Amino acid sequence: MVYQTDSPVLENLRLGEDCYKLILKAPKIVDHSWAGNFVHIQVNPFFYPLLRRAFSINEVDRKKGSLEVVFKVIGTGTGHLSRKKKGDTVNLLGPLGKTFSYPDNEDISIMVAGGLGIVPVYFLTRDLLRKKHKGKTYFLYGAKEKDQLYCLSDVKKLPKSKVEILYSTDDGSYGFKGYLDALLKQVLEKEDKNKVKIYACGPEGLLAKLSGLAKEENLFCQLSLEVGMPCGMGTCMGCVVKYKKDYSSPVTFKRVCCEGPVFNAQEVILD
Amino acid sequence: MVYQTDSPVLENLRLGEDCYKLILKAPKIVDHSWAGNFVHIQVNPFFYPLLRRAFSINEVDRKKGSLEVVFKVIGTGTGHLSRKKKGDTVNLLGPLGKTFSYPDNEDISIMVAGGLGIVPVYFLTRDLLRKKHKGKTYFLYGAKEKDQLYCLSDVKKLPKSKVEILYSTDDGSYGFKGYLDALLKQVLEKEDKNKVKIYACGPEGLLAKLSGLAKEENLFCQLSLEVGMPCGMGTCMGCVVKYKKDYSSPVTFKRVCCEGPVFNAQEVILD
Amino acid sequence: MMVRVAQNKKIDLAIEIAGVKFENPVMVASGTFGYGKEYADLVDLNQIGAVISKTLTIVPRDGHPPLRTFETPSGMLNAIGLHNIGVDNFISEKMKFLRTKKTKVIANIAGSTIEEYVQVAEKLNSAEGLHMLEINISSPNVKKGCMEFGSRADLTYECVKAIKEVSRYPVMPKLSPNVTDIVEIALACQEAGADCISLINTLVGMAIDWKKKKPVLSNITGGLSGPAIKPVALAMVWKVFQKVKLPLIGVGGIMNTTDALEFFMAGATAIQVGTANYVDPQTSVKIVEGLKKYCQENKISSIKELIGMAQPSPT
Amino acid sequence: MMVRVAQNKKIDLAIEIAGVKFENPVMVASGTFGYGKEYADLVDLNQIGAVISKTLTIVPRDGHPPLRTFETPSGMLNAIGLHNIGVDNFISEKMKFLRTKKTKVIANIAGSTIEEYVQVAEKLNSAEGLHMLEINISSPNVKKGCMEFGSRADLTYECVKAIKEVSRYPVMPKLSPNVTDIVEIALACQEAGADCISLINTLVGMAIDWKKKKPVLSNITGGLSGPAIKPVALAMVWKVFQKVKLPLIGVGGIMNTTDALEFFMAGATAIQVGTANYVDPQTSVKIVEGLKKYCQENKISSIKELIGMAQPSPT
Ligand SMILES: Cc1cc2nc3c(=O)[nH]c(=O)nc-3n(C[C@H](O)[C@H](O)[C@H](O)COP(=O)(O)OP(=O)(O)OC[C@H]3O[C@@H](n4cnc5c(N)ncnc54)[C@H](O)[C@@H]3O)c2cc1C
Ligand SMILES: Cc1cc2nc3c(=O)[nH]c(=O)nc-3n(C[C@H](O)[C@H](O)[C@H](O)COP(=O)(O)OP(=O)(O)OC[C@H]3O[C@@H](n4cnc5c(N)ncnc54)[C@H](O)[C@@H]3O)c2cc1C
Ligand SMILES: Cc1cc2nc3c(=O)[nH]c(=O)nc-3n(C[C@H](O)[C@H](O)[C@H](O)COP(=O)(O)O)c2cc1C
Ligand SMILES: Cc1cc2nc3c(=O)[nH]c(=O)nc-3n(C[C@H](O)[C@H](O)[C@H](O)COP(=O)(O)O)c2cc1C
Ligand code: FES
Ligand code: FES
Repeated sequence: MVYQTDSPVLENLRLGEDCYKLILKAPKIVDHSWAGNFVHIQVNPFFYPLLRRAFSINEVDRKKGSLEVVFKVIGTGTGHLSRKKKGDTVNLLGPLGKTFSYPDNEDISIMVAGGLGIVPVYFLTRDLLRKKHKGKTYFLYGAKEKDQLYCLSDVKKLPKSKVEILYSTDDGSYGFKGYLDALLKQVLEKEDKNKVKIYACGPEGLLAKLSGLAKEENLFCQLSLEVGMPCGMGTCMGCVVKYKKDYSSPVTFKRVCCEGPVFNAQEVILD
Repeated sequence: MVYQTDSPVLENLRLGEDCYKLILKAPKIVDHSWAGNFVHIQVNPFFYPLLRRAFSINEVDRKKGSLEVVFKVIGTGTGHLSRKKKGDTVNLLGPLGKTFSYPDNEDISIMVAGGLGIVPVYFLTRDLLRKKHKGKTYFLYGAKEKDQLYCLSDVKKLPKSKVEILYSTDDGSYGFKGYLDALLKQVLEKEDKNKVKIYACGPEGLLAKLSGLAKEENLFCQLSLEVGMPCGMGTCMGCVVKYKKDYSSPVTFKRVCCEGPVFNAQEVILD
Repeated sequence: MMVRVAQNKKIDLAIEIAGVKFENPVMVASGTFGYGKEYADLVDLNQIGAVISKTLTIVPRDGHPPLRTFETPSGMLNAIGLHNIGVDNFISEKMKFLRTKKTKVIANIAGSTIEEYVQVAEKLNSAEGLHMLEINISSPNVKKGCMEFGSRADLTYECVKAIKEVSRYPVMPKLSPNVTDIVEIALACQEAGADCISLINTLVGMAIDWKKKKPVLSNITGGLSGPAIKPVALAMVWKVFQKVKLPLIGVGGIMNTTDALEFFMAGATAIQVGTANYVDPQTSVKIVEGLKKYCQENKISSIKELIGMAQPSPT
Repeated sequence: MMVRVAQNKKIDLAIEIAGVKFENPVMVASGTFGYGKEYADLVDLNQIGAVISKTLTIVPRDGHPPLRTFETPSGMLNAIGLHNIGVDNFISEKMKFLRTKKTKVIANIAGSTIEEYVQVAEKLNSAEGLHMLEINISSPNVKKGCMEFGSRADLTYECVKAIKEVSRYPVMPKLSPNVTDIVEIALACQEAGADCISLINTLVGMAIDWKKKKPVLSNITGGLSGPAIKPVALAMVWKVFQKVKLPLIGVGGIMNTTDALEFFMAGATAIQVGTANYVDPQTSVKIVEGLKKYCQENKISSIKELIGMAQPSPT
């Protein structure tokens, strides 16, 4: 079930330069939201920008009926959102999209969060904790530099006893120096690849690399993709990604908004 | 000389429901502004709405280098303006347009201010006071109802010894009950029509009536007109009004932005 | 947030076009509402005059590679390339749901050749619960067919006539704005026996990614829709109304009730909501509600009174 | 707030078109910059590649009654009706000022008949300091001439050829987007001996005042300009570039440097800034500055390298 609601802004917190966490009241949407789902936000009722903007859900408070989105200001739409204040309302469509396949207790989960790609995998991690998930869980969080680990304080609050947290920065200003996929490879070397379930979101380059890695090593790996989404509801056919079920299948196109945004890394072609 | 400036907002005061007074710092523009001039404001640097919005100057503080515009929220542009805060800047073009012909000391000036049409004639009145103008001055201020006499507190501050102030409301909730032109006629009956100089601004209907009256009675009457102004600089030819110098001249078109906005009531055709 | 339309006995929004009785004159445009069911959670289809399907072709099509869409000032570009499930799947999978709703159902069809158009139309003769065909001779995003036909009066005539000969349904050709003289094309439709005409499809446009130094869309050009094109659509409805007798269905940039009113006053008998569905899926239902309110407040008993109201009275 | 362009020896923004050397490829479009002097307080004309006059006719014209303009989402409609001072007054009153500036001067001309176009062109032969003629065969707002000619290849050819025969200046026909095949019209210009081509003029559009139940503009329809039409303009430059050898001057919705870059990459040799002048009179100078910066940062020594950069490389 998809809902459309005028959602009051409960808080709009600044997390760093041009990065915000918006907390919205949307009880019906929250009731049906799981990790990987996103909401489609009309940022300006006056049609400028015209189209909605998609944001993965970062976290929900099921009691309060609120959800969080975390975003970076990159253009008109996110610019508008950054100026929303407590008491404003925004129109939401959600929950949209397919969720991650949650791991079983036997699985070793590795969250790979590149930049603001942290959002859906953070939700997954928090949800696993709520469900008292038993399986081993890694949380790999990387960015260009320390200042861009916008959600650091949230990540630090994850219980170390349950989640092994590793950081990377391209410039080494925090944690491992280098790219996230290199850090991931280090972890993979320690673990049984057949038990591993990787959940990832982040910049295009990272996801393309992970897709390649998953194909080479036949890994279970799910990626949450981002593309421009005019409708978010599967009707415009505008948000497709190249898809190839397996070696012998033809290339087709899948709609990221409703057949994704979560895809098996082995099945998508990111170029 | 016309200037283009990024002008800081000094204050944005709410004068009533959906009516605001915006005080802007623009020393160069202020230095060259006289009653009837207007500024052309870019309300949104992101081109939405696309075009500038014109506002007559309500008052200037030549020492501070600031000017006031008073406006009512009627659409996207004024909506944006109403949300400007101290410290924001807006881009201005000004001063634009032709000013009123200021009266001589022998003249009897009658200001006719319909609704927010008060703006340019208030500036004229204030300017005459600053210039220690000696001529008799009436100030007729009318609106639909008392609540819409948005600038009442400013008008009340005009020195009663120098300016005879009369109010009208359509519903009689303040001052004379009826239309402003009826009130004007009462004043005209008391005065020597040959000495009278009428300065008016207000809704279309009022100005059309005054134009008719001026033609019938051969009155000196100047009107400040409002029409959509894409450029404000005389280049687009988009803001014209029908114009007929006198009985024997052909109808032509004059640009309100640069050949006006102040016109002799006898020379324009308002239909 | 399902908008409910206030019941009001006195106001008649119903219109009849070519024998089809629409509850109201608000349709959702092809390609912007999927096959109807996608929006069923959010929008009460019983309250919409008609649902128009995504363009259907004789076999399913995969469309163009990504990127397919791009936002522009007050508009968007799309080059989907008629990605669709094909006419057979539409009949077998989608009609069942649509039949359960009060909304009228219009199938939008296209082909690479006139024969293909005819084949799709023939197949749809067996689709129970269908009410009309919209003929896409106007999509700018495919190499063969569509706009190729709709840009020339002779091909338009041939295509429409061929479909009329086989179809049991009334036929509504959908016109392209990318022509020198849209009236000429509309007249060709009229001569070929079309029952009504919808206009406009998208304007050809493109965007370049200046960072990557290449076109944004994989197909290079796409179709421009949204509020940006409303003035163009309105002018075309206005002009066609002056010369063509068929009922016109206006489409292009309609976002709200006042936009719709402009189209009725220009001469439209009905309107279609396109891109606005993406922005607010409730748009069509809100317009139905808004039209009722407008008629009520202005003492208009039938929406038909509005049609062409802004046109000069015939002399 | 006069924007000054940073001096940079290495970056060459100069372009030559038909023997005319423009300091830079940024022009201000006809009808959006008056006769140049109006903006002299605000804009340093020495920094603009060329000033294009409002369309000039053989005798002064008064244009259409109000209302003449209307704002639309990300655009505006205008139906000025070629209100202008006439070619004689232009030569006697306006050229004197323009001659004092480094900017090149282009006179935009029109007529109701081809003879009138020719007469205006002949008169301008005596205008000292002029550099080029832009031929308005594209304004949609007059009953006779302009778009009437520019909508048909044969009339375009005739009109351009007739002007070429009499004018001492290079000739730049300005094309209308309201045609089925703009390439055909551009080819007709090329055959007729045009020196370069500017595109596009405005799209035909209209708006209705739903409260008054009549068209907003006195002329009913008008021309749509501004960011709303940029995708359409860009697609037309792209297409014409693929088939026509003449230098193209791109115009339509250009608001800033990145918009301009898109046009160069699509194939434009120069660009014109239109509606944006109303929004920010500095737009053209800011774009000159922005192009310099872009070239500097991307190690591009001449703006010419950008022309058609997004086009597929010839095979
Ligand atoms: C499923 C999904 C989940 C997302 N989750 C997040 C999130 O949690 N946090 C976050 O900061 N961002 C997220 N994004 C990206 C976010 O939607 C874009 O940053 C946003 O649309 C930019 O809008 P803008 O108007 O500020 O930028 P502009 O650049 O002005 O946008 C222009 C256009 O490009 C499209 N666009 C631009 N960048 C992207 C992008 N990366 N992905 C999709 N569309 C894009 C927009 O839809 C818009 O139409 C997500 C996108 C998707 C599809
Ligand atoms: C010389 C001059 C002086 C003015 N002085 C004042 C003033 O002191 N206080 C004040 O409140 N308003 C004044 N106006 C009117 C003011 O410009 C409009 O209210 C404003 O443009 C509305 O913009 P909007 O976006 O809120 O409304 P919208 O309705 O969204 O505007 C749509 C379009 O219509 C045009 N428009 C609408 N109404 C008017 C109007 N009455 N006059 C001109 N253009 C209009 C706008 O330019 C715009 O392009 C003046 C206008 C002119 C020409
Ligand atoms: C993403 C998208 C897909 C479309 N697909 C089709 C289609 O398959 N067939 C068709 O006839 N029109 C199609 N259209 C055109 C619309 O039906 C409509 O004519 C056009 O968008 C103008 O209306 P609007 O401005 O309200 O969107 C599509 C439009 C969009 C935006
Ligand atoms: C108010 C106005 C007046 C115009 N007058 C003319 C004109 O006289 N001659 C002409 O060739 N083009 C005229 N144009 C068209 C512009 O030169 C330009 O081609 C068009 O507006 C598209 O560019 P833009 O979107 O940058 O404005 C006019 C445009 C506007 C907005
Ligand atoms: S965003 Fe429209 S189909 Fe996915
Ligand atoms: S507003 Fe452009 S000429 Fe007056």
